[in-house]
Amino acid sequence: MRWLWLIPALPIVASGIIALLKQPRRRLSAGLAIAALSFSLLLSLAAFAHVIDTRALLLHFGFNPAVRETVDFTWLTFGTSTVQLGWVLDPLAAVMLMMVTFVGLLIFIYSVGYMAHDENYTRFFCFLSLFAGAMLGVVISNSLLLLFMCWEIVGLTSYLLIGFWYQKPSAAAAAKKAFITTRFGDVFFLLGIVWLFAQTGTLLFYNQGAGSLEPLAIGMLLQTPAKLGLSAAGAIGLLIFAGAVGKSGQLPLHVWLPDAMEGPTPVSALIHAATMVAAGVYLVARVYPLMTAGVLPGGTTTSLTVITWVGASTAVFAALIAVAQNDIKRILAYSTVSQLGYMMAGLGLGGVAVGMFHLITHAFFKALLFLGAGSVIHGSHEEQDVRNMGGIRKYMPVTFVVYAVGMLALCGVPIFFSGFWSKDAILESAHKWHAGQGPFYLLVFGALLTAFYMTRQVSYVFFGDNRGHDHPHESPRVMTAPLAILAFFAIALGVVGTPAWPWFRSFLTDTHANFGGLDSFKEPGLLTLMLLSSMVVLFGIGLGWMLYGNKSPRAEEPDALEKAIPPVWRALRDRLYVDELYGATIIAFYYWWARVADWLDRRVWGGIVAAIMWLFGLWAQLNRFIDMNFVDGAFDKGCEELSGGGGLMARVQSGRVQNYLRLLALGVVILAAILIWSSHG
Amino acid sequence: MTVVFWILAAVTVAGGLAAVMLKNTVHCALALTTAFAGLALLFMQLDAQFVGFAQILVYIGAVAILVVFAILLTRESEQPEKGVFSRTWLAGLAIAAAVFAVLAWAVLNSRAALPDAVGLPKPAPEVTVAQIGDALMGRYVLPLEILALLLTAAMIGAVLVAMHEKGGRK
Amino acid sequence: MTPLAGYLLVAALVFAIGLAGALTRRNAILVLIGIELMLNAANLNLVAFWRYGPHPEALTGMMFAVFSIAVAAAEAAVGLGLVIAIYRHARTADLDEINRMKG
Amino acid sequence: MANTLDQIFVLLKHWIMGLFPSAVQPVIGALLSVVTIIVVFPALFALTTVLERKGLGRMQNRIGPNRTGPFGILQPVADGIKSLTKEDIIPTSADGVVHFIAPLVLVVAVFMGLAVLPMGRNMQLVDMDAGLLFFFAIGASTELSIFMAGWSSRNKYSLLGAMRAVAQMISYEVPLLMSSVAIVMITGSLSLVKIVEAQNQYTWGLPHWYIFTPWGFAAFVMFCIAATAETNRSPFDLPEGESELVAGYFTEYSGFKFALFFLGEYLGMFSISGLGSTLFLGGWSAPLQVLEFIPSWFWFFAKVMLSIVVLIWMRGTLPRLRQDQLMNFAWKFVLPMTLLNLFVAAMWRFMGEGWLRWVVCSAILIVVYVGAGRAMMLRQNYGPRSYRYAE
Repeated sequence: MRWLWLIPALPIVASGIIALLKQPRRRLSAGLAIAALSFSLLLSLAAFAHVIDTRALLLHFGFNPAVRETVDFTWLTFGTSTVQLGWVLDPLAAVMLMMVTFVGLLIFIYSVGYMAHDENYTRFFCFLSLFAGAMLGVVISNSLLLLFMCWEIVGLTSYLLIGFWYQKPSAAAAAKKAFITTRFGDVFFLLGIVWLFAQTGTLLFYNQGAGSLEPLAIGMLLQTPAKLGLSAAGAIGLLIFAGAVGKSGQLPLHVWLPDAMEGPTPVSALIHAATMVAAGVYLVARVYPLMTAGVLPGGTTTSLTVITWVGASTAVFAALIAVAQNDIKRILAYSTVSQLGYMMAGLGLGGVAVGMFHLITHAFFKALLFLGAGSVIHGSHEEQDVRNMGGIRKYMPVTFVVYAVGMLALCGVPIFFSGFWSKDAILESAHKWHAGQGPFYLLVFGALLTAFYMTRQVSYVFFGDNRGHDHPHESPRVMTAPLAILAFFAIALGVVGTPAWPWFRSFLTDTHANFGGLDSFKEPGLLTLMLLSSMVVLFGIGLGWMLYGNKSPRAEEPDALEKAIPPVWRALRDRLYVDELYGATIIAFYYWWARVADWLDRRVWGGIVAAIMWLFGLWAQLNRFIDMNFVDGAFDKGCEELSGGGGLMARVQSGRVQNYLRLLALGVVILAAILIWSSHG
Repeated sequence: MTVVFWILAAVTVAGGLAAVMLKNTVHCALALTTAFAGLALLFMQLDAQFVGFAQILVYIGAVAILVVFAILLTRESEQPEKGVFSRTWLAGLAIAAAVFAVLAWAVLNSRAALPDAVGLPKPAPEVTVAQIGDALMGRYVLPLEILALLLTAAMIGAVLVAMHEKGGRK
Repeated sequence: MTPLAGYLLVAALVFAIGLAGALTRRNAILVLIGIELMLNAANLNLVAFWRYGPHPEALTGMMFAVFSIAVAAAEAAVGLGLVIAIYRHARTADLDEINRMKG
Repeated sequence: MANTLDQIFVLLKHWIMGLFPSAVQPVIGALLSVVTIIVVFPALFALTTVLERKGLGRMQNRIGPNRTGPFGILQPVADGIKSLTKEDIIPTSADGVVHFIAPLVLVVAVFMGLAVLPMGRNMQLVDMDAGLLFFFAIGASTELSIFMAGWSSRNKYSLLGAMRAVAQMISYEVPLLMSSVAIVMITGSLSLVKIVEAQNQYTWGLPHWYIFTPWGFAAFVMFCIAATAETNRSPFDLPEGESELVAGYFTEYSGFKFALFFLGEYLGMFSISGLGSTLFLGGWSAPLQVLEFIPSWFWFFAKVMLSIVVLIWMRGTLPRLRQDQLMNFAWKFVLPMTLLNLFVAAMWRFMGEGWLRWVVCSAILIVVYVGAGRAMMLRQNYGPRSYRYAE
């Protein structure tokens, strides 16, 4: 696939052109961005089809249907070692390409409507398509370095877009927070990259056996031990995972993601729900061989265990917090965090297929939810607090329907919704996990919470009677159409991942998909598991409905749950004090520093004061007066000295050309003399 | 060493000296043209007709004119009240002398000064303009093109630099 | 003394004179004049070496001289343009007073 | 017979040289040619002054000089005597040295320019390999003398005139060079002798002069314009526009120096028109094959005088340009046209024989000329001036 690079290149070029456009050229810029991305979509379709039919061909001849085509080129050479970049096309990449381009395109179209009133329209689309290009770059890159570059561009665009309304201080702060927090993870990521390069001498993933993810290199990495009883493979895996943690907001670096909701809603949908945060998951999936290095059949490795626990705990943690939020987008943000936790856990427990499947389905229904939320906000005049909404069902029927679909998918309502199948796969693999049942219970609890808070939100927003100030209105067609499409996929996507026909799994794991039919449900424990999860979900929904359904509490009166268990509620509402914790540490540091300064003040200057008092024996007024003069005088003297020194230095730079020329000539003379003497001597 | 050479050398050096020493700037420019002319003749003395003519055409025909234009445009033709030499003229002179000393010493100690060296007068190479043209269009075509580019750039740059600011700032 | 040495000496002298001019004159234009002289001295060297060098038929030195003459023309144009611009800006071409770039 | 007549001067020179020992012969030869030039052209100059004054007189409905000698033929002699005997005034504030040198430099330069012109078969002082280049190099150095004259006489009119003259000469030197480069491209030589020989051949009795080719004709027109400007002749005579600055750069000159300037100017006319006829009108070659029996030097001088007459005629006819018009015309019209002409000449060179190249080249030139001319008319409103009369 020589032309694969076009897929990311097109949007990037488009953004370049848009960057040059004038502000009033709104239609043109939007058109450019959308056109570029739709071309990319077509190309991705082509790539996808290509992968599929090569698989079919290989299967037909009974080979192992592993499709992987790479195109590599040397980027730079220093000494004997070269750094190669390149792109790869394999099922993983193909699926991801499809998802990113498709969801991205829908969201582009959506934002045409959503941003219609913003005067920085062109800038928005410039950033947006730059982001899309970088993200696609991450997806197709076959070299850890290239991936890292695109990864950073993605981070940058995320920063730019979160701070898109930089005139809002909160937005600016959120942007900074996001950037710095993710950077924190990226440091470890970079360390991992460097280490990997040092060990294997290549950053390519796949390169006819010479790549860093291929058995040869992996074996070599396994041999080399690192600290804490880890092999180099494991350590590098963990470092890279740290980058993923930063990017996809896992515990403990999740703090930036909820704040990122300051950005425009399409951005939240595209970047902080569907694609970018998924990049972390994708990264882990991409370097999965590193993670599983040296795993025994049925066993697990340190890295996988870590990933699993981090993922599971994040899932529950975030879900807990989401229960007690009142900002519609914040709820979704926390649910995103928890779903990302699910994906990570899925990766850790059941392998690439499980995690990626949830990633894909989640991308669709979460984008759907966000856009729905956006449409709600848009329709109810920029109102974001769920307690001031309610009864929107009547005003925005379309939005309500699609939102409901999304919500049910997220909760994982059985059979009909894609979320069910993907989450069920995760639960199943968690159940099968040999290294303990802890994650399983966590995840089940998480599912319960998910169902609960989604119900709470929906009933707050759509049921009851309207508590808003003025009547909401349905959003324009250009916004609802993408919603409808997304809704369709939120339902339909489940088909490719049912245990009955695990096409997706086999597609990613390079095995043949055989249509098991209903007998495949007879697998021991599977049915009971599905039953259990459905029970849990229904229980969660029921609970939520019981507490919030069709009631319309006033904004000021305490939440239903708050009445029940106030302390827990407060803790949850304050996001379990994570931010406070982080803040506290830093503030403590500041206090300490202040105390040091204070000490200096007392001892040093105070001592001088005392000395003067003792010397002149004047009374306090005069004393303080002298002291001031004395201190200030000291300061002034010091400043004078400093500036004097600077002036001394600066005198060399007399702006007289002739000085310079003179020095030049002098240098020439000396050089020539030296040359001659050396030649004579 | 022919007499002609010495005469020309004298003319050139005298012109140069005058060019840097005279009080009146315009006189300096005119003396400079003398030096140029002397150099051109020296070139011809070295059987480099073409270079000599080019020298005359470019330096006397263009550069000298440019210089006098610049002088008149900057109204520097009347000498300033506080000497024409800069505050640090002595150091400058010393350095220049040092440079000359080094160069002369180098020349006199190099093989060029020894009678058996390459410096032996040999039959003048017969260089026709056609040959020069061939060389320019053949071996040296790339430098030629680059030069053309450079000259264009220089022209534009000079025009832009010397142009009056539009809209009369300050 | 061989002819070549003679030419080289003359060139050196002219060069030194030019340098002296460039170093000692107040007036920017005269500094430029000095620089022009230095360039010409270099040309003289080139041609002299071409003439008395081992391979006169290979025109190298001559070509070099021609090119350097052309470049010098460009240099003069730009330099004088700059001088005029400076003059327009600082109302003087006296280099002792133009030290706006002092550090 | 015709041959001897043709070569008579050469034979004469050789005969005289024969009288001397062979050691000094080259010196004598050079001396002879120089003396000839120094004698002939001033004589021609004298003739021309009369011609011009009488011709202009006729054009302005008055009888020119007609007192001294028959039809005032001896007028120049009188003028000469007058200027020789007149007092030579140097303004007190003038810069003596420069003021003195300026006319000498001018005259010397112009005379040197004449040295490379082939004035007949084997009749040139030096046949330089780079003759054309030499000519232009020398021509360039006349500008300096003019500047010297204007600046040294400490008179604002002189200075203005000099600056105008220099600016104008520089501006028009470029088209002048460019238009002759076309010839060089075709001939493949900078030597004027070779150029003339290249033109000295006939088909069906008609000569191969370069003016009879599209690019040649265009180049000739450009050359004439540029040459007129180069010699500060009307309509480009702003530098000495009597109505604006008294007499331009030689306002402060009087007596013999003034005469020298006058001489220099006319010699400049001669050399330029000589160059023109050498480059385009086949130098000393006869206009028709049948006329070849007439000696070559006659043809040369005939052509020169013809172009002088044309110059005079133009002076009598055309009004003076304005400075900005002058400059715009040089840089925005003539120069581009010459560059285009170079391109066309190259095309001509590479298209090979046949009628096609005639069509193509002329087409390009005519189209561009008309287009560009119209464009300039519209933008710079050249062309017929509109006069407003006092009612």
